[in-house]
Amino acid sequence: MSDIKGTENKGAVAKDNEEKRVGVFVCECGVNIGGVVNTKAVADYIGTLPGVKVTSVNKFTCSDSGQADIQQKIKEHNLNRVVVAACSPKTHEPTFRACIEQMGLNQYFLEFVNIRDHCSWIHMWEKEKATEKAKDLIRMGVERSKLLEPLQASEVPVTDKALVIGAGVAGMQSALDLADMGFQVYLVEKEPSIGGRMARFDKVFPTNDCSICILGPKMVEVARNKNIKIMSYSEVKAVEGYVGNFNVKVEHKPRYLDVAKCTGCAKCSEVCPVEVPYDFNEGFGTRKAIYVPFPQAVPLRAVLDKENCISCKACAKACQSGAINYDMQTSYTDINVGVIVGAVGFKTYDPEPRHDFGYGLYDNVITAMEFERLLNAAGPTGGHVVRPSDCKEPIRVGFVNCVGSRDKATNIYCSGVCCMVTIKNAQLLKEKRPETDHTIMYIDIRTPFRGYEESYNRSRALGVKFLRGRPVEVKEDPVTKNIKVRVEDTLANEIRNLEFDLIVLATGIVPHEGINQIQQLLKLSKAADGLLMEAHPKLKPVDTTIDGVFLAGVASGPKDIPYAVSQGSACAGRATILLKNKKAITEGITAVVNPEVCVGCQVCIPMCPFQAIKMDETPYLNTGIKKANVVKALCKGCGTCVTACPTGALEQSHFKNNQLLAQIKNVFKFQEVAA
Amino acid sequence: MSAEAAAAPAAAKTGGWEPKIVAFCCNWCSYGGADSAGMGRFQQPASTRIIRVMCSGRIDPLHVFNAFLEGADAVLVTGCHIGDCHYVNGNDKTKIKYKYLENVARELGIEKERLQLNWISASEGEKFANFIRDVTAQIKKLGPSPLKPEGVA
Amino acid sequence: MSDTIYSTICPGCNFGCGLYIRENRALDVDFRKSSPANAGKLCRFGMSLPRFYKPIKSMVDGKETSIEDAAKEAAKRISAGKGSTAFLSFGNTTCEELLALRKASESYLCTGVNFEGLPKDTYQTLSVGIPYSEIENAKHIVLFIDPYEQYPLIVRRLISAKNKGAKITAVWWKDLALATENIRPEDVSKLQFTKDSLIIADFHPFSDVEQVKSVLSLAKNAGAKVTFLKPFANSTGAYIMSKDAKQKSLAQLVDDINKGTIKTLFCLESNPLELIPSEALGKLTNLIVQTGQAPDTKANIVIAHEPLYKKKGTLINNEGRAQALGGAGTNGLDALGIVAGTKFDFNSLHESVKKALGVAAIDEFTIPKYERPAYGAIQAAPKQPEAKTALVSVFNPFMWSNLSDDNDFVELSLNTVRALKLLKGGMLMIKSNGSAIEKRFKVAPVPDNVLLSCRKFGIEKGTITPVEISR
Amino acid sequence: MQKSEMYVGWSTKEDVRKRGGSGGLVTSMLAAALEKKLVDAVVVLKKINEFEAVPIITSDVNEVLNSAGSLHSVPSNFAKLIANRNLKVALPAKGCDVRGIIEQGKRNAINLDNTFIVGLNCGGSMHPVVTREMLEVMYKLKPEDVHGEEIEKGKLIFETKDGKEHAITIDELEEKGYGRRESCRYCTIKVPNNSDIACGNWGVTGDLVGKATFVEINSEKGAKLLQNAIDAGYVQVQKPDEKGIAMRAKIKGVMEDLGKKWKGKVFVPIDNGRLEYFRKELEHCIDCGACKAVCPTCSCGDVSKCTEYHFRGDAYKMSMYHLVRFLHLADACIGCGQCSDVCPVDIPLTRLYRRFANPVQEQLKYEPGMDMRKPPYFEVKLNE
Repeated sequence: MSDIKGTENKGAVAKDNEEKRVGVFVCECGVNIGGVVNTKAVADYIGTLPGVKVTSVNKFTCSDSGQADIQQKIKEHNLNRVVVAACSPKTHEPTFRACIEQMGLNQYFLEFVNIRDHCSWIHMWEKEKATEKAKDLIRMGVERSKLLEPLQASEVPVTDKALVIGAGVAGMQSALDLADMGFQVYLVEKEPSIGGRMARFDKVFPTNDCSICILGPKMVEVARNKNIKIMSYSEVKAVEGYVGNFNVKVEHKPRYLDVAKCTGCAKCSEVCPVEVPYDFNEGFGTRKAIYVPFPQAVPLRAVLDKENCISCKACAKACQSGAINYDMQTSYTDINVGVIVGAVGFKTYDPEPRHDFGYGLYDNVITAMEFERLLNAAGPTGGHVVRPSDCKEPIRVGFVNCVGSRDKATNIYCSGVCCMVTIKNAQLLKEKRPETDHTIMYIDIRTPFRGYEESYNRSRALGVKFLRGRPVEVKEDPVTKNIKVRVEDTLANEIRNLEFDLIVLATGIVPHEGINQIQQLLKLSKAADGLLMEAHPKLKPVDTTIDGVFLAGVASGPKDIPYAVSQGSACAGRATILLKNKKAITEGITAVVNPEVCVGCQVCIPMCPFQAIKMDETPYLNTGIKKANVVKALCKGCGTCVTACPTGALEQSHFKNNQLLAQIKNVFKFQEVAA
Repeated sequence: MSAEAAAAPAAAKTGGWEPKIVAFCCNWCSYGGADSAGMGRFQQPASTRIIRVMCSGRIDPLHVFNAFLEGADAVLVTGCHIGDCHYVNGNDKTKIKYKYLENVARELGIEKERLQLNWISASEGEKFANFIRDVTAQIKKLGPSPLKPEGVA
Repeated sequence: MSDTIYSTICPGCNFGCGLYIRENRALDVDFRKSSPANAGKLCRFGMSLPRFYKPIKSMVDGKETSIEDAAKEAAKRISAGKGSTAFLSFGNTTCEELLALRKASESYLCTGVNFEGLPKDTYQTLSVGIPYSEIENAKHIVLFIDPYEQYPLIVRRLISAKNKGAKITAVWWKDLALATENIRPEDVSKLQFTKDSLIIADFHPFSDVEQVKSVLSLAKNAGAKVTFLKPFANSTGAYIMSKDAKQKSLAQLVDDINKGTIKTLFCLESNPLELIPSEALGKLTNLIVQTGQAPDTKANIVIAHEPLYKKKGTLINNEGRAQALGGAGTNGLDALGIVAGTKFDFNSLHESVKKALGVAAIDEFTIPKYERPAYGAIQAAPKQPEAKTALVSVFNPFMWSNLSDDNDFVELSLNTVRALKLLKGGMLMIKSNGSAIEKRFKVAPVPDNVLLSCRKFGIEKGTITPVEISR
Repeated sequence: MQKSEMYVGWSTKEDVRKRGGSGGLVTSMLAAALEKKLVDAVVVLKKINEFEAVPIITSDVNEVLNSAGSLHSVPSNFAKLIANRNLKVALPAKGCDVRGIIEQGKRNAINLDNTFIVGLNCGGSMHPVVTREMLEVMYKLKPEDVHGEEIEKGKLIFETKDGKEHAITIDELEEKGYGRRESCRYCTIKVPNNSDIACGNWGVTGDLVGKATFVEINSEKGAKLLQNAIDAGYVQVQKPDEKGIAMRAKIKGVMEDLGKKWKGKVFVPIDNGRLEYFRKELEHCIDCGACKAVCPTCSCGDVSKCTEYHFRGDAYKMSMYHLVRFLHLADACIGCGQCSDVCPVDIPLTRLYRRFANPVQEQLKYEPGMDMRKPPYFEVKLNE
């Protein structure tokens, strides 16, 4: 116990006895600042503040001559703190940090004051008040600058191996690029085969290529690549560590057969008596309880679905290589990687629960993905599009766009690809069976990329009808099972009652169930739409807020195939920077614990979304108390733990309590005596 | 030029007492919002001094109290919209801390206008400017803070 | 494993606050809620006791040794000095030790109760204060102290009096929150005293004699009660135990050291640096310090006895209330015995203490009866500071025991701040006698010509120091 | 033996029965825990005089057997005493002590798995200085003559050495400003079901009145503690009768209702001038920090946010220290009254803290020290 504040105060910042010599550089930014703020008056005032050794006004401080002025004055006045009053630190902080670092000053000895965006630009007609405000802002900065402490960004070694989660087209591309650059890649896929969603598409827009025909060779390429270790039918269960040194636990679900022995001959399937709906075909048709996922699967191995297996052991008898093993257990592999690429994919919106447009109520309302499987030659109907109610080939087909997209009730975002999917699907059926009649009901048709608009035009030329309007009523004729649609044609401005044999819903893109688990494992941010967040939507589209973790594909927002593939390559490129340099620079601004003050109460631990705070294993000195410790490589420097810490033992470097308080205190000044 | 900007010269002439408002902004959203307000030239009263922190979760009640005790007529706590936090969930934690702050302020009898929370994204420059305009007008009506030390402005 | 707990008394001032010291890994203070002097409440100094009780080791000429050997060496040097030794203790120790010291030092004793320049008939009034319950029941209280800074535990008694309707007048350099009326020291002549008035002042080695006389005279003339608060834990006991002893005043002692007739100084539980100018201390051949916590002086001999809280013995607080310390230690007495060439028996000394107080047993709940003799008329001419600006030092427990505190600033008026164009959070330059210091400042309700400080900056000359100030 | 079972029990040791209150069950249970190495140490009150006892941590069984037993005029504070000492310990605790211990547990300063909390029913405690004055003024008794005390049927009874009993109703005493400490008056934790085992004399009936203790087991640890004492031969128990159980519930109900009534009385809403009210109450603060040092829910060391950014040289209209504490205690304050007890300038701190804590704790439905729920301030997201 002691009084409220004794001077033998362990928490007090060690007195830094170095004399603070501050230089203040006021930028006029042409007339952007100089036209409003009286920069000379400001500089004169700031020059009277204790510790300020020199002030300077420049037309453009960021220009070469402006920077030269700073460097010269650092030399001349032996400055150890530099305050630049100019634009936003987001614009030029890095510029001036580099500028003073060249002069041997720690880059964190720069204080950047925003007197343009936050002052001259918003007080254009209040020149005096703007000038006073600029004085306040710079005074705040000067006092803060005196308390700034040198920081060093630290380096951590990087293991030159990568983990790619998700072997869809984006993940495969990433894995291939990384492998081709010579790095070992673990490619983890939760399904029994790699390939992802693209393997299920019939044709891809706008060229209408056969999807598996172009994907298949890529899948084989992946399988053949010596640097890629495919872990199919596997999931990431735990991720610990940080950039350069992630320890990952991968769970391998049992296939109940020896992958090394299985040849993928599918003899086992032939004898299996159990039939279940075939998920690869969107539930159309059946597969056996033991099956090869699809003919082009990689690895081309069977998998036994234990849930539906009746243990008749017919397959074991049929298997010539003796691969079947009913006792197989879940197994785990621990891997150590330097970087992680998350290409965890998506699912399509499920209209079933809400019965959008009668889906789930009426047999002849299906989704685009289901339609896609019906079109596919390897699909359940051998490529014949039939309607579910009577297996007759439909003539009048209605397509409804934006199901589960652009709708406040479901998802407000545009899924981006559905317009083209619908156009492509209508085209394909029309080409196959010209007698069919297609109507696409849309809100807007969006065809932004190369060849898309052309594809749209081709559809029109083929006679596909486009009707701008969203069905307001969808009813089934109880006898014919035809679907009657009431829709407002908003271009013609009339209500139309149409009858279709089949309705196809262009369901949107939504995050799949596994995304939460991945988000938690990798400590990623999630946006309000439920999809993962990139570090910066414009400038860091494949980075995340976690160093060494990158995102490719639809998990971070709707994308078409070329976009997803580019992202896969982009991730590989970004990751290679770390893998090749074999080191990562971690954030200089982090939380820091003062063990003298910490009482080990642990309230900070759950505050950290990055699990960067760990308790020491042994008590600190002779206190008997285990103290908190920040793992710098994991800390992102947000400072929320610092706010929660009741003792003040946790501090955020560069945003220390005393630095922020110095700013706050200098917002105010003594009123001058009225003359 | 926006309508607000055009109206600004008239507002400037009214003059009178200018409150001092301390606004805490997070680096990624609300500070950017303030920048956007500047880029859009959304004119605002010269009442506000912004303190930048990396995340609104770093806005320590300690700093808010200190701002009031030093003489702030109002203190604004701002950050990213819920769900948009650059650090996963920093602003959820801000919300909790703010709840406590609000309680202390209310029990102390500090008018609710003097302590406000707002989520402003980096693109919402106009929202930021409107917020500052509104708060300043409210505070002008209320007058100086009862916690302002004597002789301080 | 068992905690050791001492029921003890705070050594910060003469208020007599009871507390427990708990020894486990470190020292802790615990609140002794049944203490009659203060109900277990402690001020910021009391809360700082773990810092105050800094451990200490016996030393001879910078070398560590045992307490016995240090005491033996002290005895040797004292006898070699042949009557050139003075014995000093200012009431920071028990009555029993004071009696022993008195016996050890018949030749040259100084306990600070030979009040230089003050009439003898005022000694009792200066030494023994009135019960705190009387303060609570007073109708008009006149303060010549800053209760918050100097004697914080009296604040609650004053508030209690105020709640009962008392008028409280502060004659002080700063407006005090608890006062109903604030006047400045120079305006004291305008104040009306009645026989219902209770004057609370303080009395310490640096008190301005004219100021003390003035207070005594104001009380005398109005028939008002007056009570003097004091800075040392056993200030009152020091008086009661040594009032009839032949002894010297502090000024005499300093004089004799300067003249060279005193060459060896023996200090018992008193910090000599606090009381004697360092130039004088420099002239000594031997400085011998017997104490229970680390002193800040370089002594030739340090006799390290147990800290006060471990001692056995009696302290008398400002009300005259005798309180027993809860320890069992008597090694201070043993060391004094070695120094004096005799053996002191605690029990017989304790009997003498009880006899001096006229009580059969030490009972903290009952205050012994004290005579409060009237004193004769007093002429006083207190001087007011003439300087344009004066630095006023407010003595407090931290200052007396040289313990640092969170008070590294001066208080000054808003007018001064504005006139000097001081910066918020900035520094004030203070110059005095050629030395200059920079200090933080706090705006406070003080007169424009006063800087108030509760910390010693090293430029002070007594209570009031003329200074020049600038930005 | 298991959770929520009830017993009536007493010590098998005659001298303990004689000295301790209500059959000496608690003392014997603690002694047995120490004897049988269930714990390494026990906290007991070492009696100094009739109005004074000081808590000590001891491993000496004799010291436990000779300890003070129950004293109403000892507003003890055990949580801070055992914090950060890494002890395997058993201790008696009033409702507020239990709450303090649990809060320290949440802040990792006490390992609750190693702490056996013997809860004591508590109708309130008194400040010793107030008690002395009350004896002299209200009872016209010399404090020295008092031998024992008891609360029965709303009366505070003092027994003098001559064997006589002197009773005054608590209502009357509290009307005059004596009696229980203010925080005890509005406390509603009368039977500490947050402890491992709750003990008290409410519910003891018939011949056993005054000679036995009623216990309710609240946790496995509590069961272990009692079973250990029985196995060690220190304690005997029997099942309570239905009448006793009903009586105990009734007393508990009455006391809790009284607490709620007091709460309404003490916390009258302040419509205007709240800032002035708080400024006035805090104006005499001398920055001693005793309120923090004594606070059983605060686990900070000497340096903490409330003290570190408080500078005596700041000319603020309100204390930074107190503002931070008002905030930090908004969910943590258990209303134990310790801060008010030790304030050297008599600031009614508990009342001030409760002003902030009442609305927050009600709004968040959070009762500190009653269960292991994390303080909402340290939550990542509140379920609203």
